[in-house]
Amino acid sequence: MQPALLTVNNLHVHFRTYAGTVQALRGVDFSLAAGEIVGIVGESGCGKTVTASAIMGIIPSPPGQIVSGEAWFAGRDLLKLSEKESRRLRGNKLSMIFQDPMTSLNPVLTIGTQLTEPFIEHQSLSQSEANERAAELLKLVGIADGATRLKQYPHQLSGGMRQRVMIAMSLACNPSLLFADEPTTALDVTVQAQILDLLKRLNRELNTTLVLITHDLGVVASLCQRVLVMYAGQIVESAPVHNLFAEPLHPYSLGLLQSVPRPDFQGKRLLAIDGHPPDLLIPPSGCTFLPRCRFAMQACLEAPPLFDLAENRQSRCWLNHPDSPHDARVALAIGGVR
Amino acid sequence: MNRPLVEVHNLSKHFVIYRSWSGRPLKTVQAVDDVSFFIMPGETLGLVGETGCGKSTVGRTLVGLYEPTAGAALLEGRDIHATLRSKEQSDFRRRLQIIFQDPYASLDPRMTVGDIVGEPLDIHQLVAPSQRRERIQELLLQVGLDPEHAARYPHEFSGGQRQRVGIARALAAQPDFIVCDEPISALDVSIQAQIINLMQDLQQSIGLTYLFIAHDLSMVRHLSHRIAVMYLGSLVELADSAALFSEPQHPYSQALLSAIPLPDPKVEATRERIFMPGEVPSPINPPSGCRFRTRCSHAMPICAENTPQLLDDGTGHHTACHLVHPAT
Amino acid sequence: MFKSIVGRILSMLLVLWVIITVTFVLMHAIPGGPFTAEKALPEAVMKNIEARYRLNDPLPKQYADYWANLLRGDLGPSFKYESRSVNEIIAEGFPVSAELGLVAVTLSVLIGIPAGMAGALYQNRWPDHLVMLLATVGISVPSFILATLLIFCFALWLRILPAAMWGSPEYVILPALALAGMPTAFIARLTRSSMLEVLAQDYIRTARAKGIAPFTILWRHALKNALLPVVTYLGPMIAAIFTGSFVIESIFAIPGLGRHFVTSIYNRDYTVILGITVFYSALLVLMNFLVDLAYLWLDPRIKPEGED
Amino acid sequence: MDFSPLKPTAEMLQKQTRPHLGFRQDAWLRLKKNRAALAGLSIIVFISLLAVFGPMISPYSYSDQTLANANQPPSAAHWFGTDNLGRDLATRVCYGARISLAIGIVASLINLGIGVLYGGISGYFGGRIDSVMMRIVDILYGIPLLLYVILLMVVLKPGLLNVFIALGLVYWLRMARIVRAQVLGLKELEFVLAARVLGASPRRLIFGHLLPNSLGPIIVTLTLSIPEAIFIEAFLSFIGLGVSAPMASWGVLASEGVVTLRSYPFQLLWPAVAISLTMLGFNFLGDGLRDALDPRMRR
Amino acid sequence: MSRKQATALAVILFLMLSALTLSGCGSKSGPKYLRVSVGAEPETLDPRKSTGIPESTVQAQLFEGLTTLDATNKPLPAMAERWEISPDGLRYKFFLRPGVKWSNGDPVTAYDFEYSWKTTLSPEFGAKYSYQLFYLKNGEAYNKGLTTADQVGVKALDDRTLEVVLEKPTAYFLSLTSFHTLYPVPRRIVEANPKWAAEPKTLIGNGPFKITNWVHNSRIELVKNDQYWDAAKVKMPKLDIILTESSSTEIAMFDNNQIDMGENAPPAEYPRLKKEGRLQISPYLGTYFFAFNVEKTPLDNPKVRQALSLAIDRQAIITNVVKGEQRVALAWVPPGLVDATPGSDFRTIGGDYFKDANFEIAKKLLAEAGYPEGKGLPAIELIYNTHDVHKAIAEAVQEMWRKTLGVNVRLANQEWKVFINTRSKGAYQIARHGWIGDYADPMTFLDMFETGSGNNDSQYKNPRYDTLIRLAKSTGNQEIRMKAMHEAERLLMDDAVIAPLYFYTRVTMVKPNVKGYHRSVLGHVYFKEAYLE
Repeated sequence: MQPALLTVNNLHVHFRTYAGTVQALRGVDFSLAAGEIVGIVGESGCGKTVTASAIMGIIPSPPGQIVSGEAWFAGRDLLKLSEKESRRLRGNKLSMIFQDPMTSLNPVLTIGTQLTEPFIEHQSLSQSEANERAAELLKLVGIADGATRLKQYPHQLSGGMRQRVMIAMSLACNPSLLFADEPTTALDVTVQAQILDLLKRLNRELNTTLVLITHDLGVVASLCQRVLVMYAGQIVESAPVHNLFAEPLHPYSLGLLQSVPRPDFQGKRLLAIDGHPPDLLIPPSGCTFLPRCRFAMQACLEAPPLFDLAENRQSRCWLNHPDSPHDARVALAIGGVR
Repeated sequence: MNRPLVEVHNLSKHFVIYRSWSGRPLKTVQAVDDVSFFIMPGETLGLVGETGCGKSTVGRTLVGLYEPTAGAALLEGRDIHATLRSKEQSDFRRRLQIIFQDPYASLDPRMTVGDIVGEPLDIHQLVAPSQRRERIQELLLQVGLDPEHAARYPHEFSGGQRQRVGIARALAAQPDFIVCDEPISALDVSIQAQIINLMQDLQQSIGLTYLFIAHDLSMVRHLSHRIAVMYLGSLVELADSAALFSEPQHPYSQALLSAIPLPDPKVEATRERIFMPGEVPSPINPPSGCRFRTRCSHAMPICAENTPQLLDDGTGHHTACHLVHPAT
Repeated sequence: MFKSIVGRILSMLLVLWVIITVTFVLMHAIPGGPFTAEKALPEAVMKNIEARYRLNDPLPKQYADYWANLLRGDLGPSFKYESRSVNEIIAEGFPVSAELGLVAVTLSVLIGIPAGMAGALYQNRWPDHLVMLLATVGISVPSFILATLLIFCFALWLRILPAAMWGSPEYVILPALALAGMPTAFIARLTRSSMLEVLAQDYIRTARAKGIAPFTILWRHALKNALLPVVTYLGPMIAAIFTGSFVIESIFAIPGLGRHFVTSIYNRDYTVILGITVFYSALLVLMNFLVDLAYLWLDPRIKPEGED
Repeated sequence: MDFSPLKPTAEMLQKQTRPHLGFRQDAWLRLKKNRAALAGLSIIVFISLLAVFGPMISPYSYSDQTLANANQPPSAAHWFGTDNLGRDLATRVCYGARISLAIGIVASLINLGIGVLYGGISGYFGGRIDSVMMRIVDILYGIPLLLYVILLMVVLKPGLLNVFIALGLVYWLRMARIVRAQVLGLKELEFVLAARVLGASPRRLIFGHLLPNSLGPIIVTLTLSIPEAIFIEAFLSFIGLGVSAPMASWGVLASEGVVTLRSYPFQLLWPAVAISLTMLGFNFLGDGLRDALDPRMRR
Repeated sequence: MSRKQATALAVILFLMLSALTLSGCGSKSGPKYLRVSVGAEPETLDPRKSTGIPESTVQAQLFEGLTTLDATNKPLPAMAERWEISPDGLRYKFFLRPGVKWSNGDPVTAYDFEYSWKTTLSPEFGAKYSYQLFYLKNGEAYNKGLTTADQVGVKALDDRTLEVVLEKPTAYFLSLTSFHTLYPVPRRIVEANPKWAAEPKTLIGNGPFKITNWVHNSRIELVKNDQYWDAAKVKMPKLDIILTESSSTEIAMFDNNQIDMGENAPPAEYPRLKKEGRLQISPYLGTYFFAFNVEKTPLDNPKVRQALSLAIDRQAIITNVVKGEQRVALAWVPPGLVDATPGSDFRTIGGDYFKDANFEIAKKLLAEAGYPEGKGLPAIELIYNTHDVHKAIAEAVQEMWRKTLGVNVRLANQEWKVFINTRSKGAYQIARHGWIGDYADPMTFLDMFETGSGNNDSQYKNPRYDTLIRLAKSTGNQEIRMKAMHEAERLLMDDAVIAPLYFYTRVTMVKPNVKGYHRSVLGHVYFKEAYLE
């Protein structure tokens, strides 16, 4: 295994709202290897985007606040950098693309202006040099007539085209780490397929580590090598993609897999996860998934640790405790059929 | 099977986006053009297609939010729009309901959930005032919400719960037919399953008929009996759900289906996608003939001249394509 | 584009026609005429004067004559000011009011927008509170009190500026400040709130993710978007300020157009009443039209109607 | 470790949702956290109390003159000093509060009653009705206010009622425009469409859905309009349409004070302070209310 | 970034501050010429057409009539070197001073006067003050279109001789020739350009100053007219006339040394200005009064009117409200008018008709009228036009009536022209009023209450009064005239048609170094001999 590109330890992020403090991230640990594609899945509000934003250093503050944690990247703790140092990395070595390319591009500035900004900001290129580079970038993401596109405004482009522009923008300075926050959610399936292909190709060609944030398991299956499952501000399972789909070790992962209709399930009832995620304003003391869990045990009233299991796998569930009378694999397999 | 509950005959809906100062239309968007289909009682018809293909316009026209430009929509043989315009519309109106996509925008933020669900009761005077409260609680229970929460406001609920409120509101009107306008696309995966299950349960218990509009094909497939595929305002294919997925006939349907990522890494690793060049043309100036021809890899000269009709291949599988049904 | 302009001009002319007609009726309905004076004129004298100004014609004829002249661009003679025409009065007064207005609007934009931006940037911290407090005070203090205080402070106490009159640049400062007070406060509030809205947008997050410096974000990414509501407010405000303020022009003895808005009615100077009403309405329409043009420039998403 | 099964209870689910607060409770909670809004509210309450009880407590009436005591600076006998006819300014300012606040209240009612309704109808129906209604607003904007006012003055006897009528004629135009813009934006939202599909009447749509959701801008416009109304009243009574002397509103007191500013600055100071404080109060409260009632802030 | 922004803000602030300090140029000592504020923008500077005080003040510097009034209101020779009056008082012959010139160098001729007067009277010309020339034979008839211009009693016999024939003997005609309506205009210029008076270039006069610039609504600049016959006496090189209708603006400019003299200081500032020695108070031919509408109950009862009039403490109002050292008015005609014998004063001879603040009698009269302590009195309304002084007086009087008589009077202010309209239609009960004399004779006051007079707002109808006025108007005999007028005034006062409050004074704020100007009781200021010390 390659040395880690990014290592995140014990990341806690809070948001202060009028109603109280929302504990958005409650101890997130993971690491990324160079060149891999990692998926982060989970429901909205589980902390996927906050994790990426915290590493990028763009948590809006106030109300957001990084309470504790480390994020080691190229020998430096990203969370301890000054705003200026952090800014030098953003859009440069670290970059991020967002869900809705319509709202994420500034409607009143031309594509060219927005696309050349990283070059001018981080590489001190002149406008004309930057324009040239921008046109090249557009070609890289599959937009042929770069020169004309640069003069256009976002609304003059189609949704897929806009997301390509976003991707081009994020790749401008050859980042070693790219967060893609639900990059295809706002797009139609046919366009989504093209964008996913593009991301895959770019990962291969540029060896950029890609963190794909999504709630669509199909997208994860088609693109990622490894998956982090998040729930209520924590990572509850981490596994290579094949293992997760074949053999989830956390009841929540199982639930996610089962709530998606599969061809072989046709006509049957979906196995939905009952209830809804907890309010992080008052996170429950025990396992956060307990109220919705089909396998709840007395032990779950205490918060489970992240169990390190074989084959590079982790799960935050008491079922994985060595003393647990139920082997998690067996239990989940049986429970899943039930 | 007897007669269809809903029939749509050659429905067109054009929006005028710019008029001259005298009111003459100068520019129109052909959102829906010459669409025909029917839905049997207790059936779910899935309507799929990409953004801007006109599927929502069809749904909204069916519940009377839009007046059709041409053609007609019938409920039990009665022209929906003519009836809604007439005096005795009140009861008729209640029979057609809609559930919207955005659970945040579809509930009035300044009304309690109880009042939202109670609104149809008030409008149509469906229950005596003394029973209003009871009925609201019953409806909330029916959609899986805590009846005690009737006094709360929508913002206190999660997206899935709100969508349940939206369903309860539609149910309160005791409808026969519900247009589900992308009801799950704004929800999380685990919640989507809850809502789909709820909708299925309701269909079985009270015999509802759905027009299920979505762009998520796997959910549509799961829920629908038959599926209609729309492209740029026209229906290109309509078939049983299994038939459509196993043997899509229209090139567009084929491309669409191949694009869905499946939640199975093994399958995904080996799948080939059908590439569709170009972009969806503007509905202001749609292409002549077959509207898909500009992106179709099988396009022929005839496609530009003749508009293919939606024809049955004898098994109930309808396709509008010159490849499948060579022009006679 | 062309057709929409025609449509707008037609509806504007209709509005103008009704305004003129109603104003015409109202001003003849109120008691007193241009020649009503403390010392009553003998009847014969009054008759001669009315004949001279054709005020003895039946009202419908006067109305028709007014329109005939108006369409030729002639707003008629003033009844109050002998041998001066309304065209002259506007031609003399408007440049003065417009000059003062220009300074005031510039001041309010130059102060209001940065202040509002500062408020948004430091939301809920002391610069924000300071800006909002000043802005609220600015909206609360009416111009006549502000003007009086300014005169008191700078002219009578510090003695560094003239108390009134018009002429060289130093005469502009106090009235411009008094005139700018309220719009400055309003612009600051408007900028702050629209800036806050813009700063919460996704594309600002994108810009931050690109590592763009905050000042650049504010200047390049946020300002243009945040200016839309300010521009909407500026249109009618410029029309109002450029045609002069009665209060400010009276207090500072400025020979602008603004004082005519009120004095012409006191004087029952019929043609002046109608003339400046027409002028103001036309200017208002023009300004609103310019606002639309500014929108085209500020927001590329807005296309001139009917264009692809 | 106890690995025996546990049935998740209703309380566990309950515990996961925040305590329920009613709409008003919630708004009040957030208003209470807004110090500026609370300050604003306190100012308004304080001034209202002064308006109601001030004249009762004062040993003087608003019209009692002692010509020999004219233009006295503030003293123990006259806290705010006296005016040009030797009347107690403190009493007159308190009494003026009654008139000015009444004007403010009536102006709000007019804004709510006419402006909100007009804008709501215009925005809801749209199309030609909207064009015609908005052209009427343009026309009313264009006709000089002074002409109406003088005509009113001739037709009616002086008094507060006339001010109300004058305000009623034109004082809702801005509100109408703002509400119209709001309604135009809101009426395409899904909850409004849903109500239409349910068969809600235009009346129910406008009053039940569209207007309640325009509350934020309505409140802001309202708080800005109250101070303006107070000054319009001063202008109107200057022309002769307000309350008749010796009663005086704040606006009247202020315009009298401006004339004597050089020699007796305190005569302008008190009404100006009263007006500015009230406006500050209304503005702060209005901003706070808008935030507290904004449904977007509640997600 | 916050530094960049802070810098930007600092620059803006610096620019503003430097703009403020650089422009700080309020000169401490004024220039070497007089800057005087006269009031609002003149409606016109054509003397034939104007009516108001600001207009006539400017015209008094630009033009000169046949005569001019001295400080005691005696007509002195001006354009006319001398004159002859026929014994019946109907025919006047004026001999123009030799060599008098217009400011463009043209000679002033008798033809100019004839032209000026006749155009003023012509119906087409529509001059408001044409009635000031109705004293001329056929003047009124010509104005009514009943006769031609030739029939009017004015004729230039040659360049230097003007013959005037009057309709009736008019004792004050000579002083009338000093009035602006009777000024000459330069015929040659006027005939060539009907808008001659609108442009400084064509506005040619014959007075001590000539106009060089007129910024409408702002200022009029006059310089010494070298062509003026008495130019030797003119010391001021330039007059800067400031136009503003706001008294607070005027006092601010005065205090800020932007003007040397102003006509409209606010009364609140009088005590301070007086203490500073910068206040000048001179007599002014006018009376401030309340007009009772004698046709409206309860004011149709003379005792009510008398009671109300007596219950006013005029001195208190003068001391505390108007503050301009006005004289308590206990009669109608103000002082300053010559009675039958030269040097005597009409007012002194007429005396006071009642006592100021006579509360006891007032109460008694009201009780006699049937309203003891004000009980049973129908509602009374006092109207005044919008002005702070009128308002203060009305409030003070209202309070006096309430305290003394127990009468509750409602106050209502009205916009000026509405007010004039209400008052002249008689649609009121009590109205504030003020009357300024047009010419230096009691008649300018007394004929106001003739039955049917356009200014008889009180609707007073008394045949005896009318007879006395007619008598006074038809004779040149000063003895008879004065006697009739004294008697008329007594009738008026006994009937308490009006409640006179005070006789006006002209209050001017003026720097102590301004000397040499003089002012007639009619309100005109003459800067001919003014100078700065």
